[in-house]
Amino acid sequence: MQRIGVFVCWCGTNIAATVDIDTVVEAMKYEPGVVHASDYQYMCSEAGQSKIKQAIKEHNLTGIVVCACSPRMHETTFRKAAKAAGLNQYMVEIANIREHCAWIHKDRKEATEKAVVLARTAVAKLNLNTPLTPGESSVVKRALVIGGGIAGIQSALDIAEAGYEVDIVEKQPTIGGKMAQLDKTFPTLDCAACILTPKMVDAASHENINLYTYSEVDSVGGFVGNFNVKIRKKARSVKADICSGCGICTEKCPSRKAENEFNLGLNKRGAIYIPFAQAIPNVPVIDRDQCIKFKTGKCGLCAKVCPADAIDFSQQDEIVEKQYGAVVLATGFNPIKLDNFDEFGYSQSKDVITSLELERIMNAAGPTGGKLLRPSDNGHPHTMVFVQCVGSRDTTGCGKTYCSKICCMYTAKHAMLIREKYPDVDVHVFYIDVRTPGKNFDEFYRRAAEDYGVNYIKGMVGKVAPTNGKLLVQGSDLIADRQLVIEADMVVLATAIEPDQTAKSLATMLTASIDTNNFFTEAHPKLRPVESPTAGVFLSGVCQGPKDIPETVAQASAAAVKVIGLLSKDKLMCNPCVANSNELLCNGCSNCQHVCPYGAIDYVEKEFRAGGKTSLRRVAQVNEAICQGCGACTVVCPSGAMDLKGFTNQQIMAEVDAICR
Amino acid sequence: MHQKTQLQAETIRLISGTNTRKCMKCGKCTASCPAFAEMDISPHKFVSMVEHGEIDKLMASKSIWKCMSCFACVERCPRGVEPASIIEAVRQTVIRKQNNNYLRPENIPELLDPKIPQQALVSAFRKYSK
Amino acid sequence: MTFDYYPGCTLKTKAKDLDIHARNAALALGIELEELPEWQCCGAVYPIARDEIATRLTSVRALASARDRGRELLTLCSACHHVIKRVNNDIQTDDEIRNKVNNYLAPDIEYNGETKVVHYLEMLRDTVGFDTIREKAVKPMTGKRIGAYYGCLLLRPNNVMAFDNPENPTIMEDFIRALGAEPVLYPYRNECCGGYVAMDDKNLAAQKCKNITSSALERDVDMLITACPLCMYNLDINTNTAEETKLPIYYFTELLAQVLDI
Amino acid sequence: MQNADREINKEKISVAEMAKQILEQGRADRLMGWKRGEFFYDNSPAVFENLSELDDFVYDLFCGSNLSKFLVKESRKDGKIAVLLKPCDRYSFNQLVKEHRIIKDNVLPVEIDCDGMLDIDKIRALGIKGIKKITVDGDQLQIDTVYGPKTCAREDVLLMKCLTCKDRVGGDRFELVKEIEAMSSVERYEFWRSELSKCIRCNACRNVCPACTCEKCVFDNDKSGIANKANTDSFEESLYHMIRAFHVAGRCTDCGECTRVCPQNIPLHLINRKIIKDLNEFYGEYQAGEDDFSKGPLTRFDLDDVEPDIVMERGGNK
Repeated sequence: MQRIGVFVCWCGTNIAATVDIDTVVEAMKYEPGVVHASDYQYMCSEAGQSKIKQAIKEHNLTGIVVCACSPRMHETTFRKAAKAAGLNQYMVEIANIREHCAWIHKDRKEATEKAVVLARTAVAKLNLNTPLTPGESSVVKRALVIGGGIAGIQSALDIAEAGYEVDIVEKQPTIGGKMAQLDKTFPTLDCAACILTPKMVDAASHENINLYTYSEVDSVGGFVGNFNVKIRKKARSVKADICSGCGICTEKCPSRKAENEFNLGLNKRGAIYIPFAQAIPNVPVIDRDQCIKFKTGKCGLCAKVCPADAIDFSQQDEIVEKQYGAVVLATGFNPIKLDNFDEFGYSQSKDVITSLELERIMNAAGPTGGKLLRPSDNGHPHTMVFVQCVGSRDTTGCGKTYCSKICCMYTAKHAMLIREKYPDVDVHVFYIDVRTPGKNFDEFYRRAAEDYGVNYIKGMVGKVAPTNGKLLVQGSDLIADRQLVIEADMVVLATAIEPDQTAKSLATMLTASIDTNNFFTEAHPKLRPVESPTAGVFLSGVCQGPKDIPETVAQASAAAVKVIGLLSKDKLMCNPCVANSNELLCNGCSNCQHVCPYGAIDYVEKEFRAGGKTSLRRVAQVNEAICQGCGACTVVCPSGAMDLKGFTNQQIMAEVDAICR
Repeated sequence: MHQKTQLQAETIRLISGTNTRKCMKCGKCTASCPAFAEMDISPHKFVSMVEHGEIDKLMASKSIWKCMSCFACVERCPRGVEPASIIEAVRQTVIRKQNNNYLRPENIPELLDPKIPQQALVSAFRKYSK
Repeated sequence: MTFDYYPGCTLKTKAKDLDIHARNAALALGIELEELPEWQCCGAVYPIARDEIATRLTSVRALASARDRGRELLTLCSACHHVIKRVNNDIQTDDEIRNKVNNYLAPDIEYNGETKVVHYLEMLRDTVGFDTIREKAVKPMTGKRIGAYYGCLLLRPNNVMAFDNPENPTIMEDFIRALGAEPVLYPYRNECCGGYVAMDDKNLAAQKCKNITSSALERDVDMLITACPLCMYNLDINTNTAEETKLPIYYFTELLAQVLDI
Repeated sequence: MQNADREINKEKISVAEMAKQILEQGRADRLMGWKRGEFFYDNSPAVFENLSELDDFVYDLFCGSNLSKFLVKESRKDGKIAVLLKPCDRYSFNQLVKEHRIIKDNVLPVEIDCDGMLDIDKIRALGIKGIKKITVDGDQLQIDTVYGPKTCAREDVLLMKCLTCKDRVGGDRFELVKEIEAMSSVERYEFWRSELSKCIRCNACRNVCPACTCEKCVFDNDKSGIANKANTDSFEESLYHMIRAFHVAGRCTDCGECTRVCPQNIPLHLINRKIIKDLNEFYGEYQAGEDDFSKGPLTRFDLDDVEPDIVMERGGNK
């Protein structure tokens, strides 16, 4: 028989205002197995924990129930306290009477009744608890970073600096990501390349960092500390180890039809190309869909001109299989497609562009050499209109429901830079709200309006009509309560951003969860913002939610710290709540093996003696280091042989019984 | 808010079937409206005035007779608020009162030109009369 | 293939051209249009107010009748298409409207939105195929620059009408190509002509139409096509009085019949 | 059938002759078939170890019972056992092989023909008493009784499971399920209550069910409080058969044994068929026991599997 102690927390007024604590304590005294029940204002405080420890010793308790907040908050706290008092830490149960009860009920009587039910449910379960001992597993001292933008680079650099090996997998031919495409960065207006390329070089030259560019993750197996990853190195058709990066091939390539994706299709590139001047590695890649050699078998000019003989048309994709202790997701974002927003005329006029396209136009290495030119006729624009929130904050299903967060600031940057460089250009910004939280952000925006004379109009654009070589922008000015038409030369759309589409397949491979917008979900929105709910998988940058460069870098370093913390351990404590097969009941049907998402179940032939006879039977065995305790096997087992330690069928039935009593 | 105006606003919400609270005050409706020049109350204000219970002012507005039900505001609203449905609801509230028709049969002869399609007549009666 | 055909009020009188050429062209393209017996006027404007039941009933009668005959319901006039398609959507998605409508009409078999509503242009695209028109064109309009005028009712609201991209539609342009002519894009092709406001405020409608025609003329069009008698009235008769802006407006079916040489 | 390593009666000799040859030629050490019971209509499963035992062997119109389940034990004994499998029995056999319950290497499956087995209760229900002998005459049965010769249509007295035989083009096996789905929830509850309240908890359905082969059955747990009828009130009516149906869900081959053996004539197979019908609708057509290797719908996870909220939409008339 257990000797159970129940501890009811007030949580100040959080619980006590809605739940009658005395009633709960009193009710618990008569529950089977309970020998002690008491309450305290803040059970999680030092004093509260001491009360628990004291009671464990005084009453010789074998287990405790704490009626308090969600176990996500303080389960660990109370387990540690119990452990310090000599109890097995799995002899602790939490009854969540705050989130599940006090916070969602208004009626005191109703809430109190429910709190009693929750408490006695925990007691009923605890009566069947047994001490559990977690197993151990090893840690591979290497991390994988998926995505080679600023987020991935920063995470990799920090991990590498701590002395651990890191591999970066980047699907593009070069690292650098979106930041490499930007012109200047807010709020200080440094040149993006000037601050990014040193980091790219650092990453490439770091002895602990290994780059897999033009590569993708094919599959992921294993678990925290022991991920097994297959990386597909796509065929570049250029031998990277021989190529000197001279670039002759890219100059001589006769195919010039491919849209230059680095410049967002604003100009063309060859079939063999290096995305941009500072690309790392500085090795070209052949776009096989565009290459004349691959399409017709003729040409091969690049191979002829290559002084190093590095062109290899026969190169195949290569699969590399490696082990990692931790994975950092840094898959980044893309602007959304604008098909659903043709009222802005994006598909009807070349002079309607996205903000990222404007970055390329403003960039000295861009298609116009940094000169602000209208794409339609390379003329100088006199009036420019910026439209904010294009596809953001849209609940109709055409766009994204969330705020893309970076647009207010980069639009202020664009407006300011244009007014600075070309004072003759009138700049109008249509905004719904200007959102500038961040150090020196609002000052930056106000500078655009006050010092640079950018015309901010509270309102939205309803239609952009290309007419007579101009763009008639029909919008509203809500402060003046009027409709206005601006004759513009260029319209720039602050297009919503969305997670890169690789996020979805990676989420499946890693069993990391994504939200309805395909952003990776963090383990806790406030307290564990850089961890995914899957152990050993960490989040860095916009793949977790919209954020600007400073935030991205901060999160990247935070993720790196988490990885370093993990890799610095020699052994990992496994979750002891794993599946366990009762071999006497097991039929050997293999159903559990079929459903196990982790491949944690094997079958063995075993001898059993019963009634003086020996028989050979096929039974399931669980590899406790691999089992994640999901419980799928327990549900599918037809004979009830499979059970989950800490959550046995018996315990769950006891909980149900306690609720129904 | 006064009980009567509250009830009026609720009626408008019911008839229009739209939730004015979803409006984030971006003004894309007013930016899109082709009849704006003729309106005394702009489409975005219809939404906020229903929120504030100013239904009497809306009912006296000239805008309700100028809206062409072209659904540009409905199509372009990023929050699914449907200003055109609100304008329709106000218009209905007006003409459903006895003797409150905006267009009367006796006005027709002077408005008629020989080429006008009866589609226009039927539409106008549906929109302006009960 | 045979469709139940819903002509609507104006097609029997002022817009006979829209109707007669549509019937002839369909016949030539192997499509049978059987006029829905005892159809009634759709009401010309969609009753936006959710509590309006009576004004939805005529559409439901047409829809239920087509359902009983096991046919798809084909419309031609933009207004009829808009009204009938949206009422059908109400029946499909709004329990209250569906229940009330069925209570009022008490049909033998409850109408639950089973009928598919097809616009003549959708029929040309999906059933006949624009390629077939191109093949059967006897007098293609080679060299003609034609602007499509969509108006509002075919396109909006897109979540119900699902006709085409509401801000950048292509179906009429594809149709114009099938006629052998060159489609001309102009930004105001989906802006309102003024619609029924023409009854109350002719100037407002005229102003709206002027925006449309001048936008089209700026792109150097030879003519505009439309699918709506009210758009035709506003664009052609109400606006196009001054000789210098005289821009020919045709029903799209007129040109179709002409190209097929009927 | 997917498996090649099977005996097939190519020469069309009688089943009894086949059985004899198998033992004579030593192709198996034992043979599982049917032996004559006390009455001509109660043939029962039996293992024959030598030729002399085969004198009691029978294969006629009353060999409805499914032999597959016995192999769970028999295949674990020394030596090889031959088993006679009617077309319908093969599904259970495959399913048990798939679940590693039958040790395949120790069994020689022998496929035999079947034209449908008879239900003695149905014959009696027609008012035919004192039956001495039954012979088949095309679609008709000639029945020799103590009251003189009688006839009846063969189709009218077939076992329930033979009416929708998987190997013949038959009627829609979900016809009755659909009727029950169409009932209101009150009617449906009443229907099942009246049927299931007849249960005397003899456990025959469980004992005969080829999907019920657990090492230890949950209903044999006397700590559960549900081990026998005396302890419970409405348990049989509401839960016993449901729990059993859930236990065999996705593995039930619809062999119909449960209904055949039920002494109270409860149409138990309908519960299983409802589950089979749902599984087919949610996960695509699947026949348990069609082969001995494929993963069933409930032991497989696909990203496009139905969401749990589908439960709200099914279940027929609310």
